[in-house]
Amino acid sequence: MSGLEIRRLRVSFDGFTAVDGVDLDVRPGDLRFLIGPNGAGKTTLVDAVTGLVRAEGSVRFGGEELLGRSVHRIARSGIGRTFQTATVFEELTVLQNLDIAAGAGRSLWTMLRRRKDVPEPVARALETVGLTELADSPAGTLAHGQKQWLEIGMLLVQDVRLLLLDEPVAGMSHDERQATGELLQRISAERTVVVIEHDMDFMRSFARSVSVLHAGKVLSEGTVAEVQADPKVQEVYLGHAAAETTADVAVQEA
Amino acid sequence: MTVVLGQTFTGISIGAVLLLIALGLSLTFGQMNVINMAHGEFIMAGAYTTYVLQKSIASAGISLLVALPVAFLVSGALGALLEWLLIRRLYLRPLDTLLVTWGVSLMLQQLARDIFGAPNVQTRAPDVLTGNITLIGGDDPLTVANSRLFILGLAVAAVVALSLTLRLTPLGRRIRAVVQNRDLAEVSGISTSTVDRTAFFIGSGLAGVAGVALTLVGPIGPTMGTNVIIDAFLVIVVGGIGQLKGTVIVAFVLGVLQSVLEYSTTVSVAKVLVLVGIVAFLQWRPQGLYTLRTRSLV
Amino acid sequence: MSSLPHIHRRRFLAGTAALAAVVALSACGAKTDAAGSSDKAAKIDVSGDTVKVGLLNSLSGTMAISEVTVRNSLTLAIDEINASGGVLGKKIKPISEDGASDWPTFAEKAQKLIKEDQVAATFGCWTSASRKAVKPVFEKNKSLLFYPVQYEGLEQSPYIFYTGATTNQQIVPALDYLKSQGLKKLYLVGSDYVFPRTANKEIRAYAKANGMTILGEDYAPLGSTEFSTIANKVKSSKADAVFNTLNGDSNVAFFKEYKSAGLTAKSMPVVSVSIAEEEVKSIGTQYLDGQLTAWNYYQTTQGAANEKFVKAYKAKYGQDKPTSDPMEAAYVSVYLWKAMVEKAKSFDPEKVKAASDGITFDAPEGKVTIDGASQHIYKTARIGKVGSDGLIEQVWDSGKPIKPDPYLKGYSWASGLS
Amino acid sequence: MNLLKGPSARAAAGFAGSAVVLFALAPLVLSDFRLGLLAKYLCIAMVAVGVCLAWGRGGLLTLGQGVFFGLGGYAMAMHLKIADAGPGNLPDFMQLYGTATELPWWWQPFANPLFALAATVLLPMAVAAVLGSFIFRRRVKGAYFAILSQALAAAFAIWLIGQQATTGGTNGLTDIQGFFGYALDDPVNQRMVYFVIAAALLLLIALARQLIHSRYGELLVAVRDSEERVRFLGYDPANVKLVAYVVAAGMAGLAGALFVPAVGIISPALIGIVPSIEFVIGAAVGGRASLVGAVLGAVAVAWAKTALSEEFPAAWTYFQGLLFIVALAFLPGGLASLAGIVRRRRATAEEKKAAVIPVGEAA
Repeated sequence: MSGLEIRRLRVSFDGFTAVDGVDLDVRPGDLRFLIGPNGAGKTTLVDAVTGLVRAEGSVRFGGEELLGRSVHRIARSGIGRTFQTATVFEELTVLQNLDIAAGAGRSLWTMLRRRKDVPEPVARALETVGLTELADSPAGTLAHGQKQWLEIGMLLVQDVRLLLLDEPVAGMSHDERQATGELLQRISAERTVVVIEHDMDFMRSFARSVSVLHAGKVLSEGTVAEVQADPKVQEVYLGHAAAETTADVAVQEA
Repeated sequence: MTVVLGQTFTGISIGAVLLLIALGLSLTFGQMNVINMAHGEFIMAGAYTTYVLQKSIASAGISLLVALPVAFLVSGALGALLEWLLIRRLYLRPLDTLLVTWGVSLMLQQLARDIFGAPNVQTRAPDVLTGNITLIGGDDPLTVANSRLFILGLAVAAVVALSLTLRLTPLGRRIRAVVQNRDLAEVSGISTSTVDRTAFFIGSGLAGVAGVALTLVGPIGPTMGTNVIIDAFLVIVVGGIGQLKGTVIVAFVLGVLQSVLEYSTTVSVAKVLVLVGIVAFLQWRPQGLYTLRTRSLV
Repeated sequence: MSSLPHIHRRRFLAGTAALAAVVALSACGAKTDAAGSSDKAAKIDVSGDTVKVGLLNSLSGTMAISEVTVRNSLTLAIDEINASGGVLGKKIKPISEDGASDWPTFAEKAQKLIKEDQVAATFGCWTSASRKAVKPVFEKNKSLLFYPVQYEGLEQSPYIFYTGATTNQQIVPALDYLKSQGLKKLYLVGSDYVFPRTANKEIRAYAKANGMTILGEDYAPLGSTEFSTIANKVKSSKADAVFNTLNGDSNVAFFKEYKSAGLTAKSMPVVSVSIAEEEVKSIGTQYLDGQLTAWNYYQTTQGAANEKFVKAYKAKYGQDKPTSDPMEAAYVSVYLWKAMVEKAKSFDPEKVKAASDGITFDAPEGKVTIDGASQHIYKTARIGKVGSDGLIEQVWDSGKPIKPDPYLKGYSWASGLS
Repeated sequence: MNLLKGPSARAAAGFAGSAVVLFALAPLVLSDFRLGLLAKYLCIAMVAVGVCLAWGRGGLLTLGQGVFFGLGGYAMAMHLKIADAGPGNLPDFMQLYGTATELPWWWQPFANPLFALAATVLLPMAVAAVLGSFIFRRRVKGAYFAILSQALAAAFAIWLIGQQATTGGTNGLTDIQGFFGYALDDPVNQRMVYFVIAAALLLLIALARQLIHSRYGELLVAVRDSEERVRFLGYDPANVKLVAYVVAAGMAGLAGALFVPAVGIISPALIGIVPSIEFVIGAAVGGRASLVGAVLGAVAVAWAKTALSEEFPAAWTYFQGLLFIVALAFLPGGLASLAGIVRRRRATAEEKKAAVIPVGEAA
């Protein structure tokens, strides 16, 4: 298992600095939560790690430098992510979605033939995320929570060693959250997981460690209890509640 | 030396025409991301408006001046109508919009043919606009056509008017708000459909103005729009979406490039070279000269 | 479809392939080297009291501008002939087809007229490209085409009658005229297609032999409407005159630019070979006043036959509609066909061809005669000047009809051309 | 496995049915002239198969298929013109308009029939591969790609027209007499050409069907719907799109090559912006994502063009315009989606979803 090591990470868009010199270490097998108000730079951080936005500094995973590589190469080195709004291939079936996720390394010959049966890892992932029944339904017809599970399933068959999940339980019912949290705990037994989340209850129940981001910087880091006790965190969360929307818009416009 | 200067001026004047025909697109395509292939036919409508007005207004000068606002309204109305009938259903499907509006353009061309006849029609230019002024006298004088100066002036005026409208008026602010964040604009109480239609009205109206200007330099017929539409789109593509300054710079650069290449090679070769050059340029800057960066995924 | 029983796909695919192979093998027809492989003339439908002819013009697309006027005068001629009793006692029934300004479509429609409609003859085509596209169709089916437009010469199909001018009836006389006026330094401007390129080659050869100089030669793509650079080049060349073989829309843009550059018919006249009365109307006399054209016919051409033609045309299509050279040539072509058929007493293309030599017609442009050997017609060349009323006044003519010489065999300077 | 049985049985039946129609029924009921027209329509349908793959499946609205059609057509026509002229002679148009006394160097390889045949498919594919690898790698996509491909079609047509001495200019290459030794004016040989075209079309459909139902086909749809997402799964979407683009180009090239003996002409009029758009419209009307829809749509639109323009030339333009509007604005899945919509309505009268292009229903 490998860990994530971020040093002096900076991302700016047209003069607006979204991530401003972040240092972050996630140990192998950790289940790390990234929290912080809207516009704190959480998603941008994940974007930078996965190659979606250009960044300065250094991001190493398992000792390999990721910055400067293209998105699909980073993905191939074992890093997967999900998105705030669940992004699955709506017109393909659940099975097809998973099969594609499992197949980045396939040979041209395999690609040009039909799928004869359900590959082992795909069957396992279907079981794990509880979508076996729905394997042949178009992903577009799934409920919101099911789509998010499908995304996690896709990361599983992709066999990533680092999962970066952006608000995986948004819009889920309490039971679904519980199930998702337990799933994440199981996954993190053999992989490294980073979760961006707003839901504090969810974080308290499942986080092994927490980093708080604010205005592009790491404000606080530690266990749930440590972070909650940090006066800087309390100030940010209470003092900035009103400013959240505007900050979000600023990022959108940048 | 005269040749170099002369070709530069020629290039600028070609650029002015390009700018004028592309300006409306910079709003409808550049800001709203709608690929309206019928834009060329809105230019045509502007030109035919001039022709119709000249039947009732004897003075070529006055009719031309009257034609400018009337053509703006005529083409603008056509644009708003098109937006209401078809385009508003297609905002999420830009490629389909391209083909649908191509169909509209075919129908408008045939309509023009049925109303005005297949042959080109003529308009009279005011005498002052058929002359030229001499910049450098002598054996090989450098002259600039008055019609081209008029078009240049018109293009500059239209750019200034459009950018002031976008920057300073409440309408302009609303347009920019919708372009940048449609959902947010909607929840902030802006009627996005009204804004869309108004923007389309203005963009198409500008095509009508360009049509009036084109009567001074080119033919007025059913196919006049198709002759210019691809060039106009290329200006926007190279200039970059959502940026007026990209459109302006690229129109003039392409104009000068075209004129210099035409002079040193042939018109056909120049056209091919410019097109190939554009493809090469987009390798270097796939989003065009200027871009609005957004955080959206796609 | 879905109710069919399950079929093994591979076997059926193999079956299809086998079927295709068998069909292909059994279907081997004539080889190219087998001479006279297809001596099958197309059938002509002469049953009943009508005879069908094809009218093949572009009614849509970019060429519709010009070709619709040709279609009008073809229809006029047919109506006149039908009103006076038809041909060999049969009324002419025109079958209309649209070439849509697209050469492969012309070929397709020509086939349809010959094979499906079984027409006795076809009238039409405008551009050289469309003629080149249909030429093999008419030759293979041994059916007749009447082509009414001036063209670049260098062609003599046994199944085409050319009623427009070939180069020695239009371009060569125009050059003679320029030479006689002392205009010896020329600039050549043309659209980028066969006619201008071939014409300019001939002009260069003529100039070389006649002590004239060509200062420049420029082509614009068909439909091009940006002429400022070409106008600049022409202007700084200080030529005596411009020889203009531009086509269609380009002329409008060219003359607007020409005038804006300060060039006039006085300072540097332009001789155009594709601007007739209809084009003058769409460009505007404001830009064309005093410029020269070279044709075989103008609306103002003197003579009773023309008065009748102009009157009949305007009565049918409107007083504001001018008549022009290609329209006249089209009108004449129908009458010539009628005369040939009547002389042959048959609609059979081979007999009609055999009867063609020496047939004359009192045309609006004056008397025309068919040269049976070349299947072109004798035509009088005329240079005209655009007047402020939009009509073209003749300023010079060749005096008598010129014998057609599509390959310019009678001109020593042209020996290296083809 | 069971899932595949239903559709593939239907597909096999469809193939058998169309083979019967194309090889037995059509030659029986159609006159030579109409059969010749059908051959032409089938060539257009071959382009539509590629369009279905690239646009319907891959989301690449290629408005430049005329370029590839033209490359294939010119490659074939160049060989046939050389063969017609006979050894040592120049093709007729070069004698008329050219100054050269021998074949230009880039014509010479086409004297070899095998080279020419290979070039009809490989040349367009090579050009597409070069263009595509630049364009897709730089992530030029969507409308940009469409406009760019249009500009390329325009540039290619202008270039061809400008090279009159060696390409025949606007006229193109006309008056083609023979097809590998067989005289084309013989109706029997014309029929043979028709059979070759029909067989080629069925072959291309089978090929495209295999691609669409392969894992690659699923991936292509994924790229169409969310290119970025695919990238995060470790694929390079540029390569995925490139394959579809290159295959579509090869299909258009083959179509162009077979168009030449069927119609006897290839010219810039078949290459520019307008014909390139017309190649797409048939697929759009029939259903861009459905092979059957695209092919039938292409044939139907081409047929309608002939039929309507024979009767009412002006009406054709209106009708064509209307066809674009109705098919794309109101029926984005084309006519093929009607069947799907009906089937789905019957199956489940639940949620009213926006009409999506059905994926599982190709061929």
